[in-house]
Amino acid sequence: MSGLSSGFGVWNPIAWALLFVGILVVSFIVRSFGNKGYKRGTGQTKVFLSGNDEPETSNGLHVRGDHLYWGMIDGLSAYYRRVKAWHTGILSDYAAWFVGVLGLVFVILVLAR
Amino acid sequence: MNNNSMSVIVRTVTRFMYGLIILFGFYVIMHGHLTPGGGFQGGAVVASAFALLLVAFGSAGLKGQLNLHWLQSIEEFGALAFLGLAFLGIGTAFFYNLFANSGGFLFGASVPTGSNAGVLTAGGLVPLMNWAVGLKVMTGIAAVVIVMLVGSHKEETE
Amino acid sequence: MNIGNLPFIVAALLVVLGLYTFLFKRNLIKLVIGITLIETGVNLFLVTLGYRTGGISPIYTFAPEAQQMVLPTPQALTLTSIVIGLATTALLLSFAVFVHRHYGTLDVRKVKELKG
Amino acid sequence: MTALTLHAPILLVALPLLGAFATPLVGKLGKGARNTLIGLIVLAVAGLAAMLAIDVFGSGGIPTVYELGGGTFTFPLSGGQVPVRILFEVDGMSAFMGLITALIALTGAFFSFSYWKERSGGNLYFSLFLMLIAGVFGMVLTGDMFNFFVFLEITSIAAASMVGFRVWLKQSQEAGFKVMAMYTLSGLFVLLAIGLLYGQYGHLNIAVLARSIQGSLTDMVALGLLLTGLAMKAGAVPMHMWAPDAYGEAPAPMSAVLVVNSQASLYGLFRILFTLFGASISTGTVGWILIVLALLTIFVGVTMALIQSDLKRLVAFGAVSQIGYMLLGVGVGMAVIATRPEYGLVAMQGGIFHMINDAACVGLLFFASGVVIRAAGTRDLNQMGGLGHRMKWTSIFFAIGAVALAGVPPFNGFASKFLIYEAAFKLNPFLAVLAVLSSIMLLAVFVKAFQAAFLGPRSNTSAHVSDPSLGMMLPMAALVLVVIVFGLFPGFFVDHIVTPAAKALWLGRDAYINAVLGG
Amino acid sequence: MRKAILFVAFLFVGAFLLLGVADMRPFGEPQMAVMDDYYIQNAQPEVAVNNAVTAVVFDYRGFDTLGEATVLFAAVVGVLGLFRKLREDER
Repeated sequence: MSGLSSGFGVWNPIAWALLFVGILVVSFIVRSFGNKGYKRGTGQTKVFLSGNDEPETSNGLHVRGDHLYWGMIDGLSAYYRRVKAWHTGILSDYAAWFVGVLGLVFVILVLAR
Repeated sequence: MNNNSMSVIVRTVTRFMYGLIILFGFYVIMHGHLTPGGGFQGGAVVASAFALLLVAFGSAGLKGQLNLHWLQSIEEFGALAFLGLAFLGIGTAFFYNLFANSGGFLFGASVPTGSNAGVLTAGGLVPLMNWAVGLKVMTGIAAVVIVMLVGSHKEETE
Repeated sequence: MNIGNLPFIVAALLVVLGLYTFLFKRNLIKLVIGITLIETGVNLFLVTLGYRTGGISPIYTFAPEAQQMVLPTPQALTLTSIVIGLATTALLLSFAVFVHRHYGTLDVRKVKELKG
Repeated sequence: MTALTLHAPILLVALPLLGAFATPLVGKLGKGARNTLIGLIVLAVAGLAAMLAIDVFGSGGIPTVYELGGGTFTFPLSGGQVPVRILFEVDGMSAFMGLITALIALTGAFFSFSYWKERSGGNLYFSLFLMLIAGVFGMVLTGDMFNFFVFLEITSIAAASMVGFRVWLKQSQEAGFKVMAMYTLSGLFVLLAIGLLYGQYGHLNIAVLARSIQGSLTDMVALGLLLTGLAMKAGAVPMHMWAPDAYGEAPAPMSAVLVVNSQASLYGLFRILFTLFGASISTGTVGWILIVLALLTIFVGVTMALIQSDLKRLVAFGAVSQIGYMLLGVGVGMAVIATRPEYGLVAMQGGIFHMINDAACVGLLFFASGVVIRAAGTRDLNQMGGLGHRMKWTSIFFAIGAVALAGVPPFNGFASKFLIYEAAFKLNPFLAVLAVLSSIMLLAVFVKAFQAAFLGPRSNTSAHVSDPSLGMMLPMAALVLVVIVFGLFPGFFVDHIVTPAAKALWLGRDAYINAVLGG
Repeated sequence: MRKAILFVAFLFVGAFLLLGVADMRPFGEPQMAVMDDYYIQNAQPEVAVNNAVTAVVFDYRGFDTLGEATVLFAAVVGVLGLFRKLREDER
């Protein structure tokens, strides 16, 4: 009913969910073995920011969209430079890609005939 | 006073011609099942008369003569009428020509096979659909032309 | 390959010309003209498909007796295609008006706010 | 078979058209009357699509044929005759696409009631919406090539009008022009191809053409035109550039419908490749063309989504990349169709199952991003933040849609991608590796969007936002329900709706032809 | 450089289009016209009109015409929508 078999692999979301819940239960059990000596409102539960005090205002604390993955984008910069040059936003280029693919498809189809 | 109307010759000829053009358009729609033409062609002819008016007298000269809301309503009515005529035959199949060769008074006559002079009261739903489409096309194209002219003209003066 | 197919070739040539206009011209209005050229070529092609040598138009009103008639379907298809072309052209020109209103230019190379 | 089931295919097109024509007139009576009409019509359409699907899936692979204006013929036609009227031919794949369209039509219409309440031009908006729906239904149900083109053009014009509907935004006008121009270009080339086929074989019915196609040079030119034109309308890289413009600039509910429109073009492509040209092409070559397009689409779509800072455009590039997974699944199925190994059908199942999953997830994401953009007053991810504090439900919906689309178990996206991965791995391990890698990158993309928009401290911009009204929440909740149900019971849906659709394409060519022309 | 590549691709497309249409059946001699002959022969007895094209447009392929009317309607609605009166907050 809920299972999915591709002939070489099996995927059963219900079993997966049961397993997930089981792991959650186990992790809660493990967590309950932890130190119970923590007290709320003392230094023990304070946010640790490299040893500095927590800033009062929230300005600049938010990691904004472009701050994420800059390393990866930088690492792929050669690829991105090229692929950005594709996306010029000029209508003639859109049509040019269409014509290019059309020509290629014609050649392949006629050769394979 | 509008300065985008054309010269007096054009205006006079237009006054004389546009009635004839509209008449011809209605003729083309009416005889769509007998002679070349039909709803689309006739509707386009009538719309060209409106376009001629627009060119000759300018957008301001047309105020009060062609109401955009009316044009739009007539167009929707034409479209609904066409769809309704198509729905008429749904007892058999959608677009079934219910009236053809039925002998009824609404275009129910039969035509002799081969070359003939034409029977105006034949064709079943076809002449009715011609009229619906003709209404729709003439008002639709007229509305597009008027809106585009008035809309783009407004931009130039602003 | 058949030299008698010249009408087909002429229609296809019109399509190619329209494609050239669409690819290599800069003005948005000229791009629209290119599209209408392609469309005209396609319509012409459709009409030529229906021709039968020596055929008359498929209308029986006062038709000469015992003549063969050209095919009616391509004419119906062309009618549909023409109306569709009218609709697309009207919409494209309206968009061109608004592009000009917002960008102040009709140069296709300067209308590229949406890139990347 | 009851009369309603018999007429269901045509009613699916005619009712939305009726609504589209009547909406501007009824709208003059007031918004309540208009919304009632549209609500009734989309509900009726959804019911009819479900009825049709039950009927077709229960028929054991024999397509339903409906003759427009006929009543004189019984199908299949006996020897030598050809149908002279337009036929609707509904097989498993068509009925499946009908279900997808009905799902998005229903949720999109009800979402739009609230979304477009405060804006101008509501009557025209809903008229175009219903025409777009009617066009998509026509494309997926018709059995006639020219009729397919007509509906393709209806969707083109309605879609482009919708893209440019927010007249006051300059980008939306630019996108409208570009989309209309590209749609027209693809439509005209499709028409040219149909003309070529008509000139050769004197007919327009798909079944008749499929039986008579020879595979001459002219046929190959026609196939090339159809393949490229429809692939462009589906948004396959490198002809995808209009797609992010269109999805990004259209009003949010319409973006979801545009994705379904792209899928309908994809359906047309599959119909042409499998049914029309199935016997006269080298299937390996065409299959690999599809696979290469698919890989490019997947990879370029995902990597471009990663660098977007406009929320709507980011989701749009994600939607482009998902088209690639469908192409990949079906392309693998096509490439191996000659030998018909076991995994070919699995690939087809994956690709086709992904269509409905993609429609639900992308629809959900577009709805949620529309809500977010309206609440934040900006589309720039760099200026958002902290919206999750006050928009709890929206953020949960967005998160569910995002992880489901990225293929995280146990949601539905994983179920279909699982089938694609497994089958693609059997053909060539590289395909599966690239597909998995891109899925992971897609998750990264949505992590970025979620983090930037919903997380972070409360700020001035996020202090006054709130979850949208119930009218927008319920359609999103409905899509979430679809996502979760499809995710938890994929076996049921694959067995009952996906496999008949996949078999109709993969094995059903003869049944499709015989349903019209007899054995 | 890019323009040269584009021009070559364009030439390829044009050449294949011309080849494709030149390879068709001869002009003026439709090979399989079963459907069209049916229309020509049955326009008068079945639909009761003299004009076979109108019979095709409004009867045999009437649904295409409905689609075509819808296309025109969509264009009119689209153009009217573009030039519509906006609300104050939308300018």
